[in-house]
Amino acid sequence: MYGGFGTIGSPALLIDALLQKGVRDLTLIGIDAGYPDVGIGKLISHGRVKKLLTTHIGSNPEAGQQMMDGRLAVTFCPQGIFAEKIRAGGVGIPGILVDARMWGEATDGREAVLFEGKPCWMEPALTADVGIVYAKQADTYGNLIYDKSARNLNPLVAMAAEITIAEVEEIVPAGELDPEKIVTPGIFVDYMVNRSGGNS
Amino acid sequence: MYGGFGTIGSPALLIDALLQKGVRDLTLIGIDAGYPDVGIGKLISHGRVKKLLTTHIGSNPEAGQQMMDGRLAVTFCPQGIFAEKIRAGGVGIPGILVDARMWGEATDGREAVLFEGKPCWMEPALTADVGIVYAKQADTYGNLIYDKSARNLNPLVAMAAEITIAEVEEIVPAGELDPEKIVTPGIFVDYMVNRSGGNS
Amino acid sequence: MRLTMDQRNMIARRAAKEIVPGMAVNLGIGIPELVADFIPNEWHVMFHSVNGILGVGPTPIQGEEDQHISNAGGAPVTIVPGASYFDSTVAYGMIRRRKLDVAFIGALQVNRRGDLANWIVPGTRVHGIGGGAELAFYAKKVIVLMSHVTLSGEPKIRRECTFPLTAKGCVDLIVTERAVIEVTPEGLMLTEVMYPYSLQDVIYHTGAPLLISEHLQMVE
Amino acid sequence: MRLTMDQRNMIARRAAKEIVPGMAVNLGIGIPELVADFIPNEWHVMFHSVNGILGVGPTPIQGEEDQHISNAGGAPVTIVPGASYFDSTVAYGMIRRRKLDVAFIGALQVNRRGDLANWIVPGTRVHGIGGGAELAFYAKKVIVLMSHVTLSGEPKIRRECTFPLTAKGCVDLIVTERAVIEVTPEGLMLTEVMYPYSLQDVIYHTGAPLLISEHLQMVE
Repeated sequence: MYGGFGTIGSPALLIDALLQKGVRDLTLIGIDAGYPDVGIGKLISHGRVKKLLTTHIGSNPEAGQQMMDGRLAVTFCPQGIFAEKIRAGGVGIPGILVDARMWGEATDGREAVLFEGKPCWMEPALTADVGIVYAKQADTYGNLIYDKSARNLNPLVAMAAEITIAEVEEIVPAGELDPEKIVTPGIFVDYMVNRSGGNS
Repeated sequence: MYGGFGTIGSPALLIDALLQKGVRDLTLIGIDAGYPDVGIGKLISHGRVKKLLTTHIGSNPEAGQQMMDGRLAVTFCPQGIFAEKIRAGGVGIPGILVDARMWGEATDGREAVLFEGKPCWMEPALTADVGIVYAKQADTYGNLIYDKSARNLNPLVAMAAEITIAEVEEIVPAGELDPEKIVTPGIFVDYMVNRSGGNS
Repeated sequence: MRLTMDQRNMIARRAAKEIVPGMAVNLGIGIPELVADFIPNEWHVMFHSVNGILGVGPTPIQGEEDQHISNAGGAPVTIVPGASYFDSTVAYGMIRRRKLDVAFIGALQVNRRGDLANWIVPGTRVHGIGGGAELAFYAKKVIVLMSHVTLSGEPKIRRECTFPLTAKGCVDLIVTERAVIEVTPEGLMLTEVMYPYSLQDVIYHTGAPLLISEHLQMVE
Repeated sequence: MRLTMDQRNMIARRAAKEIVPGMAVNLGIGIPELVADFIPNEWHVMFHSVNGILGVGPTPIQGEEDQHISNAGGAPVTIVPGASYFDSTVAYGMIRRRKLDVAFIGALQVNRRGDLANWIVPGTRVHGIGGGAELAFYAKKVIVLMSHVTLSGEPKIRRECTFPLTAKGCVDLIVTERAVIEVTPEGLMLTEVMYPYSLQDVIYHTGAPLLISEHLQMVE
């Protein structure tokens, strides 16, 4: 599972590291497929991904091609529901109910349940074995602060993964971040990689 | 629906205003019942409340007494689920799924549905006609910043009410709050009352 | 027919007239992105971006882009006073709570009941549903901005959509380089014809019956 | 029997031994609140409060309280370096994601299988379920801190709970003014007897069968 929206807030170094390590047969969960040569799309272009749960692959024709060829199994979900499903995973609830009337025809034909008078679908929470996120600042406890619209899905992914790895611009001693400004409490972060060198 | 946890982050002036206005037969939704003479408990002590959806009334024996006497209808919900239900209302999803095994015997005996192999309950989102919250700072657009643990339920309530009224310590011109630090975007806030005088 | 930049701007300029000061507005990718350029700053319109901004401002001056302030399409933007950042669940919370006054959205097809198809051309390239379904379903007013016909000249406004729907009955208004068309309970109502197109041309290139407004305007 | 402040502190001091440096710990209301006083600062234990703090610090010096930093019981607290504030959904997200190593919790009754009853005394005062069910169900280790018997002298550790349950099979350890008892698959295992109580006294005031640990300690 990866944070970022397009290339904004995408953990570029961690993606490169996965590529170099030769990891393959990945199942990826993230908002889009990046671009063929930038962001998460690199892993797809290099044939390392077998399944993709996402909302949109328009910016990565290579993903579309692999999907048509049957090499990449893609499951689409409307974007806001997708984000909620990751959040549900992040706070440990099994799923959410969504209004089935919203979903147009982008469905697999399943039946809705009637809930409080509305046709609803039960949507399972999304979690992952590993989550990679990008943040601007971290402290030594793992608390994270993002940067403007590079926040996007990152705080959700940070909570929804069993092991969360954060790629950060800077790591400061605990106590130096304004506790009001922290978006992801450090208890959700397992490892950090400092973009300017040095891990933690 | 009201923010605050005990008396911390409780919109005291707005509660007093409701009391003075003589509003009655209220249905209240909030994490606890405050104290008999402080916070939301005042409305209960004055007999203005007919229904209460909450998690805990231990700090307000008057609420307990009214419940036993049948004057106040109280519905309890575990605290974390209660907060999630308000948030679900705040983001406009119909409900959430919760793990039925967690809930001990604090149930009304309803049946669980089997979802992804787990017994779950479908819990409806909570919304309200009016929400009252307390914040430290607002700007003229209605963006809110809370204060330390006075945040608690306030950002959730701000999103879950049809009309949200914020009691704030200070209102500054739009653009003066750090956009990274804003917790509640102003689009969710309809009215503001400045504690130091002057409404907006 | 591929639109010229002039035509795209003309659509955006016309679309901007649907906005009044103080509204919260979502701009989709494509022609909708251009709408912001036709809204005066002093209107304090709050532009919403699903990646997590409320209060998107104009395109930055070249060389002054901030790599971490971008819209949902990935284009660099700025922010206005009163803007805030948040995660995507809050962005979509605003949408589902019906806080958005207008959503401008691109389309592949619209039918006479205002059904919208904009996420997949079966058998060719797949984009994915993205955020379109939720924006279209929940925004108070949905305005489609698109070319009137496809690259091969086929009408995009049709009796029935042939592509899978994004959302049903959601479209309120259609603005193209040729016309402005309202979706009414009685059907599609042509209210404006854009220069240099003629009424006949619009009717000819529209694949659904059109009611002609008694206030029909021929726009110069 | 109502506990003295000394007894409450003794329970808290014993409970603190279950913590190791770096743990994330939730302290319930009542005796659990006292546990923090027995943990050295340099252990960097992160105390969690369901109202929205991770990193609760010691009670502030009188006169230096911040009215907006309090624990879930409403008592003024401080924060430690690395602390953060968040809303209650995130606080419970940490709980459900099993990020809490230990939860110390008060109880009305515990049975021999580790079922916990702490939210209602039927027919008398009603408190409400609060956050107890979720903490008890999801924390990696649940330690009950309570008086060994009720005000009228009835055992609180029982073969079966007579009050409605908060959570089933969740309790790992019970610490009272008289004893430390582990919940094991074989049943309740008495491991420590507190001075000045005797083994006989503990057995007499416990309403469930006790296994006696071969390493039973008589604690001075």
